[in-house]
Amino acid sequence: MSGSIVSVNSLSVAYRSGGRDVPVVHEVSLEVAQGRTLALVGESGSGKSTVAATLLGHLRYGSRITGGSVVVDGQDVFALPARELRRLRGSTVALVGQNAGHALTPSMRIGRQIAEAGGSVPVVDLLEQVRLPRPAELARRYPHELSGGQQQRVAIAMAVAARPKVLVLDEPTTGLDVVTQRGVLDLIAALRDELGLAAVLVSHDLGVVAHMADEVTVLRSGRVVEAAPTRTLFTAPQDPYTRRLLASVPRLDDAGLAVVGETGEREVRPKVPVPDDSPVAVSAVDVTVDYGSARAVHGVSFDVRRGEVLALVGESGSGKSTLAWTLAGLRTPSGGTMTHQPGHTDPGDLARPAGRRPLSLRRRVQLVFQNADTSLNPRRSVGDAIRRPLRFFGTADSRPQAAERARGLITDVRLDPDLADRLPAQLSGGQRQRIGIARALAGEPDVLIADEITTALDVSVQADVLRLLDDLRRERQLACLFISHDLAVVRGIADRVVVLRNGVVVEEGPTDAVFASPGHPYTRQLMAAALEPDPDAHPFVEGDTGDLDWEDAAEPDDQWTEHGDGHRVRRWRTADALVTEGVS
Amino acid sequence: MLSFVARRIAAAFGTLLLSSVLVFLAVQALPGDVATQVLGKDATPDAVAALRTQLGLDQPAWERYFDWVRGALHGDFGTSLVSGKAVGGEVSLYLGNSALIALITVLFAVTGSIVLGIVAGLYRDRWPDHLISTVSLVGMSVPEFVVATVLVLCFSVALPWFPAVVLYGPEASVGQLLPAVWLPALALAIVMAAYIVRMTRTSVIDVMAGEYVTTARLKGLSTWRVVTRHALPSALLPTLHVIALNVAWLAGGVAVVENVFNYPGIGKLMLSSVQNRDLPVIQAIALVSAVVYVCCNLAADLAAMALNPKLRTRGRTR
Amino acid sequence: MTALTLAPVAGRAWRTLRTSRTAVIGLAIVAVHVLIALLAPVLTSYDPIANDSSEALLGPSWSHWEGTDQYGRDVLARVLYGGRYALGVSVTATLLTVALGTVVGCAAALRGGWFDDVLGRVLDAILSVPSVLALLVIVTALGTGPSVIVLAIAVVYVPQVVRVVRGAALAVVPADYVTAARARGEGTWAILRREILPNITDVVCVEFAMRASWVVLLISSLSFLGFGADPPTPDWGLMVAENRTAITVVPMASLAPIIALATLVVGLNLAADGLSKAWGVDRIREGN
Amino acid sequence: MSDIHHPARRSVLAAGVASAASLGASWLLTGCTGAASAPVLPAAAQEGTPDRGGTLRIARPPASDAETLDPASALSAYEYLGALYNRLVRVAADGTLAPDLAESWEPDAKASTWTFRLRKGVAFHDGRAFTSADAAYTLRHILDKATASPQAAVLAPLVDPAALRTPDEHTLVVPLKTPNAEFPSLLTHYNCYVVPDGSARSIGRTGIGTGPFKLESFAPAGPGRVTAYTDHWAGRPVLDAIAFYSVADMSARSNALLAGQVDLLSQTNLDFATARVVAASDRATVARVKNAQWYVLPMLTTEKPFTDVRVRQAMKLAYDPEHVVKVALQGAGAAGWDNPVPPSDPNHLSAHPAHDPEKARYLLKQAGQEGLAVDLYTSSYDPIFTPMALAYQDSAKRAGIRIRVKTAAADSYYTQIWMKKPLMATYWFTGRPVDQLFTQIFRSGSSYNETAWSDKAFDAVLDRARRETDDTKRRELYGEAQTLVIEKGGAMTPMFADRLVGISRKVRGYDEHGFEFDYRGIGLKGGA
Repeated sequence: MSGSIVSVNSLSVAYRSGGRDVPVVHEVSLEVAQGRTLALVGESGSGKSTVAATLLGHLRYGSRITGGSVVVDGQDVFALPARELRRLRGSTVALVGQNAGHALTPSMRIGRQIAEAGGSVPVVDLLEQVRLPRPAELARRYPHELSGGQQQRVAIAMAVAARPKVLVLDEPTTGLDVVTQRGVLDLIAALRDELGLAAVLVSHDLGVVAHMADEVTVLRSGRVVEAAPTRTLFTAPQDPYTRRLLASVPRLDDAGLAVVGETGEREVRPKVPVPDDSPVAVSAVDVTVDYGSARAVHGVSFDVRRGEVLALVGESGSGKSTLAWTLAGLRTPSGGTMTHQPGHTDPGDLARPAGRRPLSLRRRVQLVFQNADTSLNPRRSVGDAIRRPLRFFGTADSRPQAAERARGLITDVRLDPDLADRLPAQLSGGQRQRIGIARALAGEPDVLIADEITTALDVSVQADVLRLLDDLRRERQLACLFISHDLAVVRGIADRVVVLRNGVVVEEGPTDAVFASPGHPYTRQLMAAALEPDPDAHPFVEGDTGDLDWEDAAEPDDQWTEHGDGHRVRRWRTADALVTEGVS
Repeated sequence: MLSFVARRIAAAFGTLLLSSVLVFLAVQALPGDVATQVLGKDATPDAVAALRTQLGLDQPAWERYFDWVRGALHGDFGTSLVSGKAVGGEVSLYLGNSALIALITVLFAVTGSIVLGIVAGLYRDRWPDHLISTVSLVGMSVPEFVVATVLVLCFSVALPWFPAVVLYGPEASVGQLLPAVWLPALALAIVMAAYIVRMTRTSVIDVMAGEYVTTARLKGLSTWRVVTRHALPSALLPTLHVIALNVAWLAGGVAVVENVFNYPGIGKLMLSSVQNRDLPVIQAIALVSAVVYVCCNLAADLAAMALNPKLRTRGRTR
Repeated sequence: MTALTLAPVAGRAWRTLRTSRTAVIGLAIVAVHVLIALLAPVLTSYDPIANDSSEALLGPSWSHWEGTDQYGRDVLARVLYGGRYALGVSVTATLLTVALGTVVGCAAALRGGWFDDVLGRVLDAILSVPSVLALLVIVTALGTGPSVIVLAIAVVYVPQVVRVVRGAALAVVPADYVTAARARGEGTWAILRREILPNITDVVCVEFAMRASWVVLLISSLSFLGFGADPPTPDWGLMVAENRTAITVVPMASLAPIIALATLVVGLNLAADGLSKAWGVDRIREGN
Repeated sequence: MSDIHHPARRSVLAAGVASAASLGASWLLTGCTGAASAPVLPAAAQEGTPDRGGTLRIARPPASDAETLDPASALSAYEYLGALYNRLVRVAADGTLAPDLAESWEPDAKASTWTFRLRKGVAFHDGRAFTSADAAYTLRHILDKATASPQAAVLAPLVDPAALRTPDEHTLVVPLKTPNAEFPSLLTHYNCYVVPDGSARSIGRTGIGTGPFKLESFAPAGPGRVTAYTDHWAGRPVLDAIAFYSVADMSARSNALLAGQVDLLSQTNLDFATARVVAASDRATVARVKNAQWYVLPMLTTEKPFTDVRVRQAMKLAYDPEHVVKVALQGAGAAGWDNPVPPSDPNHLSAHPAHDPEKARYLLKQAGQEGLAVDLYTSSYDPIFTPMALAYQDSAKRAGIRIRVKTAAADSYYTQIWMKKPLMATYWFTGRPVDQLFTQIFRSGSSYNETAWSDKAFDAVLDRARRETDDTKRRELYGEAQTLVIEKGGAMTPMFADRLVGISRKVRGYDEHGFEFDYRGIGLKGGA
């Protein structure tokens, strides 16, 4: 293709491990034209980041090119002498890494680091260009003094400092909260257009890709699966893998969980309503949790009934995980009550830490952890991980019985019981998370707390785990507290939603009601920032509420605006007007 | 930041106080009556009793401890049971001589080994790394007395470039000691450098694999700049504490080398005072070494703060 | 731990270990030393402490491969038997030190709070006293002898092991599987044994190899200063001390123990290096 | 390391009458070193006369961190004394008494009053003339309790400080409490160097004496320097100066010699390996002081089984001293045959029972101690202890005696083992007058009686000998005492050992025997 500024030809990369070459990228070709944005999409291990780094002539330690070439701006990157390569890196190609917190040198001031990147644009102008407030002051700060979003903006300023022709963006917004992500993406898009940059965007998030890219190349295990212009790819994906991938992404308008077939056909499974007579399994009233002098959770109340999924939604720092851990007995609340089976003859006090709860109560409230990689002891077989609670809680009386029950539980989470003898490292991420669920089920709980259980998973695996969770709560009448930052996921699985912000509930209600008419500006902001895997998608929430200035207007005796059917919104008002906002 | 420094200093004092208690208790546990020890076996019981009173040995232990600490705070560590001189003056005399060796050792060992460690780390798995790593491995595998003995044989007996032993007493002037300082310092430097080289190498490799160094490289910076500006401040952080511990080790660990060279330093005083059961001197040396240890650590912490803005601006204890 | 779960762990450890040539070489060197020490009576017919004035200060010959020392003792026999003392004392001392350090270090990491703080202060205080001084005082107080030296080394080195193990355990303690065990309400000891220890065995093994190398050096230094093994015990440090001035006349009498000592320490260091690299143990060392 | 850690001990060991090179012992030496493979130990230092001038550098082990120049003190810096001071009487190379500051001395008929005629025209370093007042003061200073001189224990039973008389400036009369024909020999001890009248407070620092050198500087356990005293009564010394350096570690001392930093190692008995290295060096060589110390295996006669004289005799007959000399000393010494009086002493009795393991076996059977097994304690305190113990163990095996050699800590050896364990290894420096030797180490009740032996017949012989003014008869009585010690005493004395002294090849005129060191005659080749 003529006019390409980036051209990767049959690139193959391998790294040495245990004395042999392991291929990570296999004959990948791609072209990027001036001013265009190409997205490299794939799940973990697809080699997308490796390909992106080759544009700067960078390979990880121990890796090498086994075939093909990378040409940027007419220069064969891997044939360049060191001096030329350095010049290329500074002025022709620049990288924005995944985690700006790690990518900025901790011992150098921001301004220095940007200035060092070369170019003639003054640092303050650059910082202004990436929309950072008080740039002169900021330049004198150290990276750790900035928030994640600010750090990423600094990284971007550094990348564009020398006015390069190509920008390589490696998962530039992963790890950022949804609202921050939206801001950073908009900034990148603006800069790209303003400076006429070609961009290579690496992402696993199809929403981001749909929003940003002109063209998409889908990678799987180091090979190109499909390459097409963005709209074509999203509307008419050709490869079954691409189709499955696209279909697996939860959408904000799904009324239930999507079931994805082999060839990528998509069917939304409607939610089963929770029976009205279903008893309340957990009741939290006015719960407050403190970390030292900082208040993480501030007067939160909610009920979860048997068979119901209640989603706690919020950005990082909203207190949602703290609440989950407190319920699991890992933190002691500083105020309020938490009761297990409040209507029952023998209610359990969940305000006590796990160590002081009776065994039967501990058994019945179980936590599933966010990161399946660290929630299983790497030195013990997964069977052992499940057998231990079985024996500990007395749900199995003997060793053989525990082994038998463990195999049963592994089957229950749709895995082969023979995996029991494996170590966690020998399982995939999805399998590990299922084992984590099985371990939680070993205590035969009636309350399951799922703390961001799908965050670390690839999108197709995420869909499977969500479906499993949904099945289990139906089969076992579990009361499920589902913690997530991902609105689309919540939309599919939760019966009711509680939106948290800075430890305070701002809105709660039935999922459909909240999504249909979000009442609080914060909820709307969240929804507006969410990106759908569709290049033509309209913002889920109309209007410019995302930027609306508002302030809290809740009074101790008048906190809520009721919208019926349990949907209520914390009182707020626009910052400039003293008008109390009601229904939208 | 100030509160962080204050907290570290307070912690250092706490450690010192605890050390002083430990030292006192340990020394009290030494068997043999001091008075009998001093007067010899021909001493009459009267003389022993008199000396016990004079030394305050008839008082309860805690009272003696407080007396000792009170004295130590005023620089009065009592009198040596052997020489009858003031312990404070004696210890500082020997300590000063050791400090001369330590200074030279630290200058050479630290600068040299950091440079070597960086080179090894940058040329990871290539010949300079293999060479440096092998030599430092041997350096840390050979005990210091072997190094010292070999140095004497080579550079004093075979080639009479340096004196084999120091013939001067603790009062020797720097000028008198200076010719004799090099071999002991070299012996210590070889042993010490091995650890610092390895630590620096590991730490340089770790940091060079870090994301921000990659970022800096991908900014198109020269290797020199990447190493000196981006990698080193962080790479030196873990090395700092190793250096501090090694310097602290010099204060007490030089016994072997000073013995070989008859160098009138704190290590030699330590050996002879233990042999003579000169309790006030042992206590003073232990306390002084503890002070050196604590100061070195404090210095390392403060240096770490200088290198790490995170510590400087936020302030965390560990 | 059941055999079922141990097997894959051990197997994995061994497989990764085999990939590190350094570790294999190091362990092989140590193994050779152990073998020699065990087989010393088979390898030489000389008594390591038998004097023979008619054979004193001989150079290497067919009957005395490494010559004899000033009392006519066979140097080779003394070097071979010397491994028994060096390995015996240092392995015992290291085992005791690492075992104590591991238990205390894990407990500190797990319990945290005031226990950890107080312990940290006390350990710092112990560390602040020079180890040679502490050793000398203990040996002077309790007399020489292998058991005293073992005890003395434990006193001096336990704090350092505690620090390393505590650091390693602190990395494990926040892990979700430990949290899960806590949420289950498991006891401290059960968490330690089931969840933490299996995950720091690599650190402990590396620490063991590392520490053993220091202990060997320390013991030889102690012997060199005359506070360690009593003559005529065949001890390497003592041999060097006895024969170093005569190095120009009978070089082997001091070179042989030096070589033995250095190879053992090199072996231990290589093993520690290789193991930590193979097992990905971050070697942040505390110096000495 | 010799006896630096036990200064009190050296003072006991040290004393006057010398052990010079003796013809009598030399056959033993040749007999032992004859073994073909035995390492060749160097014979002697360089011969020839020194050149005038130069500075001799001596490395010495410090006695203590509290060293003093007061000769009477237990902590005196031994090497300085001979250079700075003179005694009244000294020991000649043949073991007889020789005049020093006293030109002559005679007893009265009963040997209860001794008169010393002092040398005229002798001046102290500060210019004051030496008179009888100084001599009397020296004795009073030793006997003064405040001085705490070890020699006081020897002199106090004999001398009343108040009874000393100085009829004129050059005569000293010493009336004795009990008669003693050997009294002058007791003044050869190195605590008896003459100090100026009234100098008790200052002498420890000033070192003002009448010796061939005067003090320039001195630091306890540190370096010091003496320079030639040109007005010395016997003529100026060969050297211009002597520099003393204190080096505690023996290897360090050897290295200093090898590296040419010092010329002489004092009080250092080189081990055989080091001696070989020194002899092979082109800078240094080895000189010998013959029979410089004697080694003892004392049996505590108050402890079983040594309470039985037959067991003691068996222990002595069971081993071959020649074997011990050969093994432990590599021939560098002489067999002792259980007699502590050195072969070089005029009073030495050469007769002794022969080595007889069969008889030993028989005696043990008689005593009901067949197959006797005892612990023999040694330590690294002295390098010879363990080889000697092992050699004894080996030799005594033939008499069916089983010895278990046990090593004790060197530090507490003389507090925990000596005079506490029934059998152990120890040594003494030779050079004490025979009377002092027997009185201190063998007489009932003496505090240094290391075998706790108590024999009335022996004590009586000793008392008679002291009073005996006839030299021949006195010698016979001391011979009788030796026989008693050999036959009944608790001390096994396997050998006398030579001291191997490392000196520079430049050193000439080195002459040392017992505690006599010729500072005046020693010098350097090409010194100045």
